[in-house]
Amino acid sequence: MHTVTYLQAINEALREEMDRDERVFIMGEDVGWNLLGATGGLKDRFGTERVRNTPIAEAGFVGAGAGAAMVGMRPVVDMLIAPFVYPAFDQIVSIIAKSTYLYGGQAKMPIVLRAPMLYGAGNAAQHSDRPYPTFMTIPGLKLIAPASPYDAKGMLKAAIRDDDPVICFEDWTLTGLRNEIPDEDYVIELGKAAVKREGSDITIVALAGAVPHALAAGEQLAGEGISAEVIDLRSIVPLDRDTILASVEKTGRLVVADPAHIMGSVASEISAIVAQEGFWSLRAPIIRVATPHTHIPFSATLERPLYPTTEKIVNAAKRAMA
Amino acid sequence: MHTVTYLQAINEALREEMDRDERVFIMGEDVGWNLLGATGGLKDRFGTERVRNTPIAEAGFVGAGAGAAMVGMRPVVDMLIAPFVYPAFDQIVSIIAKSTYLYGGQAKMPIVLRAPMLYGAGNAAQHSDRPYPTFMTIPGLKLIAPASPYDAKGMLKAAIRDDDPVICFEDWTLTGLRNEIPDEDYVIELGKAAVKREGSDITIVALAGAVPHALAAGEQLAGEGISAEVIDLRSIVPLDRDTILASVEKTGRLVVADPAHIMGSVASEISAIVAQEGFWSLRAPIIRVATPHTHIPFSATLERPLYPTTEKIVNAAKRAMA
Amino acid sequence: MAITVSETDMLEMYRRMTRIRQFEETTQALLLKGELYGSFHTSSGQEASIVGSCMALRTDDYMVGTHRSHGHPIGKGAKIDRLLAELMGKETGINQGKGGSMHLSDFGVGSLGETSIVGSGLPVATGAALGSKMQGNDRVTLCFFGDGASSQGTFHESLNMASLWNLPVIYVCENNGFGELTPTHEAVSVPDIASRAAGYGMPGIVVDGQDVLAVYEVVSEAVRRARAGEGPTLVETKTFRFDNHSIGMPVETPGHAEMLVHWRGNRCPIDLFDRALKEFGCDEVTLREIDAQVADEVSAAVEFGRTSPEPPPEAAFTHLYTNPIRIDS
Amino acid sequence: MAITVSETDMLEMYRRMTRIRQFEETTQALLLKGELYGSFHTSSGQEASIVGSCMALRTDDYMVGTHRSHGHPIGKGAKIDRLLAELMGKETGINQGKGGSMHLSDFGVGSLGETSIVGSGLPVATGAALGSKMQGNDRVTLCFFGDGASSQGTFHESLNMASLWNLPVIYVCENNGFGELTPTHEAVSVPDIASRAAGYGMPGIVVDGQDVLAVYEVVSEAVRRARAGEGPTLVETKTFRFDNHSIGMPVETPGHAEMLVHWRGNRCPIDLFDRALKEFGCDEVTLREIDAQVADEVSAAVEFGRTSPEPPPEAAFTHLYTNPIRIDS
Ligand SMILES: Cc1ncc(C[n+]2csc(CCOP(=O)(O)OP(=O)(O)O)c2C)c(N)n1
Ligand SMILES: Cc1ncc(C[n+]2csc(CCOP(=O)(O)OP(=O)(O)O)c2C)c(N)n1
Ligand SMILES: [Mg+2]
Ligand SMILES: [Mg+2]
Repeated sequence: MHTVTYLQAINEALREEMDRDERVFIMGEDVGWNLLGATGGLKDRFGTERVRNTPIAEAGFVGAGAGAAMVGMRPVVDMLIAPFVYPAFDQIVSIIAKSTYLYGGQAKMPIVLRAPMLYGAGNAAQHSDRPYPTFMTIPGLKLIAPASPYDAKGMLKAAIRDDDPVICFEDWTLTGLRNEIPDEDYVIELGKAAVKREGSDITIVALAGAVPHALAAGEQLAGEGISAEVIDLRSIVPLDRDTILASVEKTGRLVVADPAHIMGSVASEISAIVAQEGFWSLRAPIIRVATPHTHIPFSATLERPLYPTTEKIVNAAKRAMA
Repeated sequence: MHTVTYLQAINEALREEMDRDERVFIMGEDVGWNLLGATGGLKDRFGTERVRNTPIAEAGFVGAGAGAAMVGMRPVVDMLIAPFVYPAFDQIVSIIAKSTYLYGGQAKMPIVLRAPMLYGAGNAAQHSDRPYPTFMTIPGLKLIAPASPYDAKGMLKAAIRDDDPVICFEDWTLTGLRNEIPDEDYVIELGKAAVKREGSDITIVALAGAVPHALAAGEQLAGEGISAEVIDLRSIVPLDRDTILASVEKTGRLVVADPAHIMGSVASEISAIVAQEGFWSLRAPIIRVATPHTHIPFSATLERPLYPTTEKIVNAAKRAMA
Repeated sequence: MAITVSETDMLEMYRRMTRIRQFEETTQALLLKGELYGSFHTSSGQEASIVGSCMALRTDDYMVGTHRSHGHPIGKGAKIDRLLAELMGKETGINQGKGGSMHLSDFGVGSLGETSIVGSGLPVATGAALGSKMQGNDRVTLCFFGDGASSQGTFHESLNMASLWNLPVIYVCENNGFGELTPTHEAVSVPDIASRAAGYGMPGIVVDGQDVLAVYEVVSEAVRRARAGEGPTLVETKTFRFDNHSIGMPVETPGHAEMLVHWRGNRCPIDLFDRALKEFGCDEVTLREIDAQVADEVSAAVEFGRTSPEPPPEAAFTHLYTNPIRIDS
Repeated sequence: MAITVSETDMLEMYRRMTRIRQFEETTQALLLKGELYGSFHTSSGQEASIVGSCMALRTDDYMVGTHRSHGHPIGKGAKIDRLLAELMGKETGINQGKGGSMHLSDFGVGSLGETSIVGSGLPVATGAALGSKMQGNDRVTLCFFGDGASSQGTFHESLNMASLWNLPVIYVCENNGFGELTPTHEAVSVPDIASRAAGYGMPGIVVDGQDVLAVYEVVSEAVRRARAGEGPTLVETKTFRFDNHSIGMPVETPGHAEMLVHWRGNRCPIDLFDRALKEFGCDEVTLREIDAQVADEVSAAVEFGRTSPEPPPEAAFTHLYTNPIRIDS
């Protein structure tokens, strides 16, 4: 075992997969320079062909990733910051998500897009999106959002080995986290949520940066005599409805914490699934703790209160228990 | 009163608003040629400056619409077919949705994007999207989906007069519909759902092309002794939660019919709202009748069964009543 | 001609051009009768541009195309039975009925799929070329796109990257004078799209798109360069579509009918090549025999499509992923 | 110089350049002390390019900019107090604290906002020019963008439309040699971005971006053309940023430090203009007085920002729409 940060975990995943499989390569703006801290050392180890700096042309290089994947490469495309996927949106939706289907299985699309989410940092509306709900509406993509160094490494490795397109939403509010992780190769199957804390009174499903808050809330609730089961969703598509439904069957109550805007959120989708499939277990309203349907302002005074916090999750849980 | 089709209603809205306000203009690919049937006669009436054919450059001309709106014009940008919004996605999300906020109210963004949805017509995965749920995740946009000629005209006119960006999702499975509409000018306030049929046993909320099916289902259920209240959502953002919650409070049961893919659908959002705000009224699971999370295939044999139908809505309602 | 073409190759060119034309005429008739459906863009009139380009490639070279998707895979050597079955939405279709008229393909002959979002194929082709380069093989990729598509940002991004990275890719702009109903000069701000190549530091060549040998020569040189590691080329073939933008579309392309008289009468690529072949000494009988063989092929393909089964309902859910996930409705 | 510039205008140029430099040096210091936050890209070194361009405009002309957002509005004539308050996220900020460092603006002086998605401003500027043209006024729009941004598809789409429609727009590419850490020649496949103008049928001009009068002359001619209905121009200013890509970024731009010695030592736009002004007969005292006045302005702006209130929490929800809707959390 050794201890790594979230970014080191990503770096290890990239390095190990590039060592293992020479078809794996990285491209994106300034990936060779380790601008954001996850690609350090890779250019020196693998060279500028496999750690390829691109022009600022997201549609072009994301689409080029798709073409390379179609002919047998396994690109990992670094989007630098999640909202920079938007200029490439058509390539992601029309080409990457649809080609396998459109050509009746002739095209494989083993491509990973890394989409670091930098919110809460005073970068304002154009730079602070957490756009996984936007992509949840697009069939053909797999979406993951690891919330710990351990998961970041294991899930990114699994994504790189998957034959389908995966967008890895990395939550950079978590870059301070450190985990012990195995020294040996490991992968985490996509599509499996993790029960992080067992409980019997209420289920809290959280994802991405909301997970530490949910865990803290579980802790705090325990102190007040409420036994919360905390589930880290980890994977958005496929969505592990079985784990969630089983938990709600046990607890009868559900809070979902999601750092994205509430409208069309993953929290809403989970609510809808449980309101349809788990209705008879429910003993209280399903409460979503998400970011309100407004843009992210620059001012820290304005920005800070918008996201899910431990306190908001605790309050929601108490309301559900009332 | 006079009778119009869905497309004629759109055409009248455009013509009247262009007559009324010379800042209103249309642009898009081949708008001058009336390619899809909604812009007939406009070029002759208003000339090629105000009915402007563009190159095939969606990001460019959608963004140009944004710039024109910023300096006081009121562009109506014709996307031809809804999925062609994807190449313009960044301009829509980063510029159109965010500028008013980003510049603290200095920028107004009175732009309308018309996004005709041509599904069920053998056009396969790249041409058949109904992408309103994708945009529901983006604050700063208003989204409408008129389901009748009357609404199409009144809502499009309201959208053109609104100072905010509105995407008008026109459902071209409805082009066969005809309505009597007033001869005088009228607008329909955005954000108001319409109760199309009153009932007491179950609420059916439907939108876009699912509305006629929901109405037929209401009819059929009545024959079987079930009194269904049918609500046409009409407007997605703002979303008329009050009308929905009031209805569910009365009926205690909810089915939501939505032609979009189920994951992250408007149906899911409505389910989540009701599971949170209307939970104590609910006497049965909320059932979503939507398109499964798969792409739209070319083959009619494969495509036809995917969308919501009267039969599926009836069955869902019966399940909720059981 | 600076290069020589064998008689066998010339006859193969003629055969593929004829195959495209007959395929289009037959399927168009089936569409108008209601036996086919969907948005239907034919390649009639553009056969020389297609076949001249494709014949310059090896079978294991890659090709990416457009919504006007029928001609390209045929030009690249695809068998037409599964293409025709695809137009019918049958299980035996090349895409198992999922792609239809705007998305023919045949990965078996390097046809990596036609994509109907205008301009979306250019980055894909660029990436396929990048893949080949990284794999160290000598395959090249050829990308077809229209004059209309040249206005998309993907054109710019792709050509810049291809030039920077010296990729083995040939961009073939089929300039048929219209993007849907809009004439090219109302959508493109310069007379020749090929002239934009200079802005990327790559050769840009205009060629008569009705002359299959001229196209073949120009594209062959571009392929040679690409394979030799000398980088990308932009080729613009000046051509014309013989049908309306799409078959069954209610609005006619303004001005098209008048222009068609000239193009069909004097600039039909098959007529022109027929005449050229005879000048090279090819006899009438050989050509008419090819016509007849192709006619048989097309009839057999129609029959194949007609007798093929519809896909089973579950097929709507397969191939969404290569490694499937559970899909709930 | 083919055009003559009045002494008043020259001193105004000097004042704005100095204002930008002092604004940047002061705010950068505040950032490093932790009084400011956010991604922070300074305009130091690029003052001549900015001010030479902006001074060629009228106040009622429009301007669109980039993530490197501080210099442009100042160049266009914005007062700096509300800009500085914006960097502090205060209620009195020009964007009421919602935009911050990458999004300065001042609609009052035609600064239609700086946008931090690279390349996203080009279509907006194109549309503003279209709007002016349709309104029949004689305003022009100037769009700043970087060498990095020139690789975005929006560049291509915008220039093609502007040329086709003969729009009154000037595209000013500030080529500072780097896009983030990547040198321009690794991202742009030709030596001069301005050479790409030919592919759109518009003039493309390279100018020394450190020489404010040279920039002013070139942009003035472009403005004259635009205003006269003669269409768009692409201008490339060769310039250099004196700071790292963004302040506080942990990775230094490779090679930048070495180049900076030369650029700061010999090619500082303010030093160069200071010298030129003296050659034109301007006296030292006048210039130092301007320096001092600007220093006072900047201090006052800092004070203004510091004493301004934080925005109230509800402000997070205002300006999402101009016609508000109910927002539920
Ligand atoms: C992104 C996008 N915008 C618009 C369309 C609609 N459309 C289909 S074909 C076409 C014209 C394409 O013109 P060109 O590239 O010249 O090809 P051609 O049809 O002439 O072969 C358009 C606008 C589309 N399919 N995709
Ligand atoms: C679409 C998009 N991609 C990437 C980025 C990250 N980014 C911010 S500035 C920058 C470099 C821009 O280079 P250039 O246009 O030359 O402007 P400069 O910073 O040199 O002034 C990049 C890549 C972004 N903001 N937007
Ligand atoms: Mg064309
Ligand atoms: Mg730069």
